[in-house]
Amino acid sequence: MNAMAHAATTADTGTAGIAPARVAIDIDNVAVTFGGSSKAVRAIDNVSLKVHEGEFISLIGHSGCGKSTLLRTIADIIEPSEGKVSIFAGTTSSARAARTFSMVFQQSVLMPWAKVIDNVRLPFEVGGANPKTGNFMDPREALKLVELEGFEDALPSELSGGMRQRVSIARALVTRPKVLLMDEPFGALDELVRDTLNVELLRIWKQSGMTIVFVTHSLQEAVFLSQRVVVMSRRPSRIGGILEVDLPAERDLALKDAPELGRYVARLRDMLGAG
Amino acid sequence: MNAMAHAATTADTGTAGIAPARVAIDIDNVAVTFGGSSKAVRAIDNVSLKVHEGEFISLIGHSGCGKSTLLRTIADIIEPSEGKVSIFAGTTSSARAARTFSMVFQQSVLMPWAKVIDNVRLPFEVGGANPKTGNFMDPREALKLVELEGFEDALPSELSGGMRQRVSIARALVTRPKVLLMDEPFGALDELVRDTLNVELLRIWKQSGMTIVFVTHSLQEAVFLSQRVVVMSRRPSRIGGILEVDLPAERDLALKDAPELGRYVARLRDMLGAG
Amino acid sequence: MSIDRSVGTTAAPLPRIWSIFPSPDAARALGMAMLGLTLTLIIWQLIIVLFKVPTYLVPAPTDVAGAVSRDLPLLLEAAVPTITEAFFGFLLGNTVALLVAVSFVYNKVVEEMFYPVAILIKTIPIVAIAPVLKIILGNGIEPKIVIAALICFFPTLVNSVRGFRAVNPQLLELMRVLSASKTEVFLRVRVYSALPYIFSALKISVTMCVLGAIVGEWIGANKGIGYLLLQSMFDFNAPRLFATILTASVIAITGFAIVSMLEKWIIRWDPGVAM
Amino acid sequence: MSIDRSVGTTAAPLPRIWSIFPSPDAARALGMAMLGLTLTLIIWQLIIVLFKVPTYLVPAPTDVAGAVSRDLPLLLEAAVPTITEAFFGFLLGNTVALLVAVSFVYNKVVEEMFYPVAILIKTIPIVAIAPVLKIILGNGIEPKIVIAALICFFPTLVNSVRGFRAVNPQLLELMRVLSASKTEVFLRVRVYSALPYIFSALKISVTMCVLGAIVGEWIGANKGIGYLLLQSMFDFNAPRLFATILTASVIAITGFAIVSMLEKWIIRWDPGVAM
Amino acid sequence: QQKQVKLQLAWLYNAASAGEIVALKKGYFTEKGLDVEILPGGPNSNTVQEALSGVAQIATTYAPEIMYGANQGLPIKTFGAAFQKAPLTFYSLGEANIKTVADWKGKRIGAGQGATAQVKAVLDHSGLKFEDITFIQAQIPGLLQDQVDVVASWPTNVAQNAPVLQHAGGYNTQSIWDNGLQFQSNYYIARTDLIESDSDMLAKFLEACDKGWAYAADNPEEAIDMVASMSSAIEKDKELASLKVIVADFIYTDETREHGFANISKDRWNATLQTYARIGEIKPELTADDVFDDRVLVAAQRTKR
Ligand SMILES: Nc1ncnc2c1ncn2[C@@H]1O[C@H](COP(=O)(O)OP(=O)(O)OP(=O)(O)O)[C@@H](O)[C@H]1O
Ligand SMILES: Nc1ncnc2c1ncn2[C@@H]1O[C@H](COP(=O)(O)OP(=O)(O)OP(=O)(O)O)[C@@H](O)[C@H]1O
Ligand SMILES: Cc1ncc(C[n+]2csc(CCO)c2C)c(N)n1
Ligand SMILES: [Mg+2]
Ligand SMILES: [Mg+2]
Repeated sequence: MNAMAHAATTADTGTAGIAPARVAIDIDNVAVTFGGSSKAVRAIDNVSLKVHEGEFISLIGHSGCGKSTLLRTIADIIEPSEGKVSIFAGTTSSARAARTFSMVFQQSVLMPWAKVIDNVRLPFEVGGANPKTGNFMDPREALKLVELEGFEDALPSELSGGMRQRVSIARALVTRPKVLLMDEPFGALDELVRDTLNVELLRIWKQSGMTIVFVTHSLQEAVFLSQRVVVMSRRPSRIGGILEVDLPAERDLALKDAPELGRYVARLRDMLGAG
Repeated sequence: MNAMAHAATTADTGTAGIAPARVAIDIDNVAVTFGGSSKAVRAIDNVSLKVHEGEFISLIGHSGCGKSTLLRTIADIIEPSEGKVSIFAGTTSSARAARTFSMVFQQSVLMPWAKVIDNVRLPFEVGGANPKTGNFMDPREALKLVELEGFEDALPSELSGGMRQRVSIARALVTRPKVLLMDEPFGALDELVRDTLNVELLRIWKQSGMTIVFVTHSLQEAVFLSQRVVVMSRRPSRIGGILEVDLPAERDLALKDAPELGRYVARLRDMLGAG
Repeated sequence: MSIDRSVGTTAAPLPRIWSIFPSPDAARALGMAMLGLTLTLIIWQLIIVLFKVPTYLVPAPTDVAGAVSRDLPLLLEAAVPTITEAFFGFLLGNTVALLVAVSFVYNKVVEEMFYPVAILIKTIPIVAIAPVLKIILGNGIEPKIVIAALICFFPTLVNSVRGFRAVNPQLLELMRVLSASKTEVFLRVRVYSALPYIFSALKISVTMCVLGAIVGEWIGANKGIGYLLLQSMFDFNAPRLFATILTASVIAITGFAIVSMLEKWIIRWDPGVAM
Repeated sequence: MSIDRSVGTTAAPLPRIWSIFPSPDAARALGMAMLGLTLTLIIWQLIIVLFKVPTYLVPAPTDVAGAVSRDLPLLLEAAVPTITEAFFGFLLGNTVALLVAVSFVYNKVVEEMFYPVAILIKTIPIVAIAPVLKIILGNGIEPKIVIAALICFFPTLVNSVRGFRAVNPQLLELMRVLSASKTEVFLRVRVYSALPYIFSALKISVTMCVLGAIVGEWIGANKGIGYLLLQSMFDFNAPRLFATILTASVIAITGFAIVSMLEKWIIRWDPGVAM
Repeated sequence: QQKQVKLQLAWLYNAASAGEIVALKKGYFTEKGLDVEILPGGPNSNTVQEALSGVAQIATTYAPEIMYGANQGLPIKTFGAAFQKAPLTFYSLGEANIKTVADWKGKRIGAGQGATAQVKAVLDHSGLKFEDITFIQAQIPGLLQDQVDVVASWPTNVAQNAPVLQHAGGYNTQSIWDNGLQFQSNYYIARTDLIESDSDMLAKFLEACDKGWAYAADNPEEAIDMVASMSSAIEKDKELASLKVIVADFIYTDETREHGFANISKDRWNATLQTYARIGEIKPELTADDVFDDRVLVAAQRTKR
């Protein structure tokens, strides 16, 4: 089966998997307009997309095209100006309350007054989450996962940019959410750490059956991780195309340099250029 | 000539060019220790490196290894705990005063209260720089360069993460400095914009004879842009190795996918893994 | 939730233009203030009636209303000199406070040496130095202005010293790289960082300077709110006394509202944000 | 340059431990304060001598020193009740102010309705309500505490309302995603964002509550600084009067120093920073 | 069974309340079956309101306060006056050569804002108008610093007046008493209903004060010691000097010799009220009966001295 054939410009193509999975996130004709200091900006327009349960989907698109805006709409931070988003057939705000999703922000958002470990522990301490009853991760384990053992007691201001971002990732993972929204989580990381975390993320994803929406600028990373890659067009952004990545479920780092991945990347580059 | 043969672990290898250029930045046995909230951290240790005038040099290394620290030491923001840094045989602080260098910070640092255009114009308005006498760039032109025309009057909070970073880049370019220090400038940008800016940066570099020290996480980018790539080892960071990139001076985007570049990247990956 | 302010709305608001006319916001605030005051008056009246509080002790709002309507010309006439004194005292006190704060921020030693002196001056009761003030400043408007200034000096000093220091350290690094002088750092960064603190202080001192003018009038005046207050007290004219206090409150509340409006107009970015 | 605080130094400072003993920093501050006060005294003495200011008007520092050494037991004895009143007034006033500020931040309508009422209360002169206070609270320490509280209530209210709102909007987004309740947002984010503002207010009110206690004693007392002040004024004992003022200043300066130390101890992160 | 009574003073504990303090310390109140607590006053205290509102049953205050209170219909009256004469006196330095109130014309007259009416009354008595002078709020330092030509002060406050009394060029005085304004001072006041219902208690109170003042007059040093025991900041020498003036010129006069301690003259009240009405300070219909109830004075056994 050739992946290229699956590329489509409509949103409602089925998933690559065989079993018809539930729809995890249903983005229905969403538009967002910002009232800026000088003029109103329509960031995204007319976006429809269904993300299925257990799917790993990536969003790519030009800087400023509205990827973060879309993610923040899903996360119930921004209310769409038009259309609506459902998560597991419910509203985004009930999903938020149920801790259905976690989010990694584009810029690491840490409490500057709290130690690293307390920043990671935050999701347990607010919003009614109780680490005793939930299927939660040990904060120290999460920090180990992002290679930050030994920095538990440091303040965020004592960390490098990449280290801060890794703290945010640990914080998002610690509740083992059903849906994970990640906005360029690995942008500030070196390739080695990034590779490790890529593999680790895939492992967690497969193990947990999580649904992941992943914003990245690395086409290679998008292809390596995802089952589908959504390409967003320039502002006002719509979905420019969707690329189904028909690579084996078991992916290891060797795949990153494999020619079949390269072909997908080339295709994506074309789609981006056209968008 | 095989580039691999040029890889060296000592810092004082000559430049790849034929004419013996002046030393632009002389890092002499520098160490930096931070006094943290819980314990002292030695970020970099015993780093010596000579960057020649007109050279394009990249720094790579694991997240938290001390790349930003080294750059901030060159920029006279951090005083080294040991050793010293000279710029064109003078002190870093006189170079700073003379506006010899510009810096792009890892996280876009913008004045939240000032419009985009005023943020870009800042270097003209402080530190005694006079755009009338200097060989300066028009701020609007700089914004065009980073594809932000039309956003002159927006406030930084109305921009996306990548757009903010591009504003920082425009601000660094606007004074046409002799030395440009860039800390992961393109980290938050999509590939297309990144490619454009890579080519643009190379053009400016060649045209101006600037010396550029460039921190990146993308090995491909490092090889594509640089004449030498410095690999830093884990904390306390030293120079783990230097890779000379012996690719033609004229580089276009096609080179990014070329196998010779791939070979350099693979070599770098090895050096990183060993560090 | 208070997050609402970061939520994009369907309709982009009209571009903000500077207008001296009250906005719908201001009208709403005025209405609410009226409601709050009315509620307070009702509770006050109830207490007076229920506990049979005699008029000579605390008059009922109805009594005060009677006094206001009877004595309106008297109250208005008394308001003029007090407003004048308070206004100039406000200008003088805050200007001096800001200048001293600037000198403190420029020079830590000056701060350490003279902050205690400022506290010393602050703790001198006005009555204790009234004879001195009279001898130096005479019996005109000057001593009242100086007393109003003395009283509102300290909050602005403390807040602006704090504010000038609450600067994003990354912006300071940027300014350092740009070799900005202390003054430039001050005008371009510290002032903006301090503005939320300064406006907070101005709100405090605008009410205090009215009280200062009143106290100033107590050491020697034959007109003004302070004079009327004392006279009403001598005469056991409690309704007029409270009508006078109410007049002072209206002056203070108006000042507060003006400062708040100025604040809204000047601080257009989110003071919690740092880029 | 003030950037110095972000500069890494050769020797890592000792780990910070909580100590009630003055640090070298505190010792230095004390020394500087002494220097500043001494300088002020010298200038004061010079003015007295040069302008031949009579003692009954303003005594020379030497006269005041004489009074201090003569009346030291008297001054110390008077300090005890005033410190007690000021202390409890400080606690009461600030607690109430913080609670009101919290209610304002929780509920914008409450703020719009009752901020003006707070200003109204602020503008009531103590003399006007002294009999009421005496009836309700008796002749003991209670009315003095309440007056001190009334006087220091307002700065804390204004500053903490501002502070609770000066929150990094990204942190609010994070808390929203975590479904944190208003209270959790409050305790985890707003409190910390407000701390610099609150401490600034406490510094203002710690000096004001001393003045408040003094004015409180003027409704009738036979001990305390306020009493001593009145008696010295009545006796035209200017040296003792100024010695008493000095005692009040020492109390205020000590309070200020304690609040400053607490601030240093509690705010260990950089309040200008936002991650 | 002791009766609890509170006395609110118009000012801090000092020589002006020496008699009351002696009565307390020597147990004269207790002898009369009264358990008295003496509350100090101050600039932020308003004793008329405090007596009215029950902070204290008895208070001391000055004539203008009482007249203004009566003018507002406040249910309060005087039942005795410790000071037979209001002490307010205008001081000028010898060089100014101001011998009479008539000489005030065109001069700068200093007093507290509360003494404006007294200045008016005195001017009125000498045929001058308020517009003939410049009124400035001032105290003794204002006189010494040439901010005013004449300043109001109390001769009982010896310490305050010392710089004038010691002035090389001498000084001149005009008291309000000698210039047409003969009210008394340090009146004992109480609610009208209390005077009507419990004049017996007030009479006992007055008798104890009488005894106290007599003892203070005979043993001024000891009296000042007692005052000082209640107020740490008293300067005994200054206070002793004041007490002597107070006792000699204000507590005991021809009036007390004839009628007894704390006597109040109804005629003087009427004259004063008329004066105040004439200068427009109060309603003209007020009479002595509105500010004074004589039943306590009548009931009390008072020393004639
Ligand atoms: N608060 C705001 N007010 C006004 N405009 C905004 C605001 N936030 C975002 N925008 C605009 O919306 C558009 C999309 O922004 P968004 O952050 O979603 O981009 P993005 O795709 O995430 O970009 P990047 O890859 O650079 O992060 C941008 O053009 C930006 O200018
Ligand atoms: N102010 C500080 N106080 C204490 N430690 C610090 C401070 N700044 C940096 N460090 C430490 O110094 C080390 C190097 O930091 P640096 O920011 O230079 O890393 P980097 O190589 O730029 O990493 P990244 O790629 O993640 O940006 C880190 O381990 C960090 O914890
Ligand atoms: C300068 C001056 N200060 C206060 C008073 C008010 N006062 C305080 S005590 C007292 C009685 C004298 O012991 C009086 C009248 C005044 N009259 N003159
Ligand atoms: Mg984004
Ligand atoms: Mg870095």
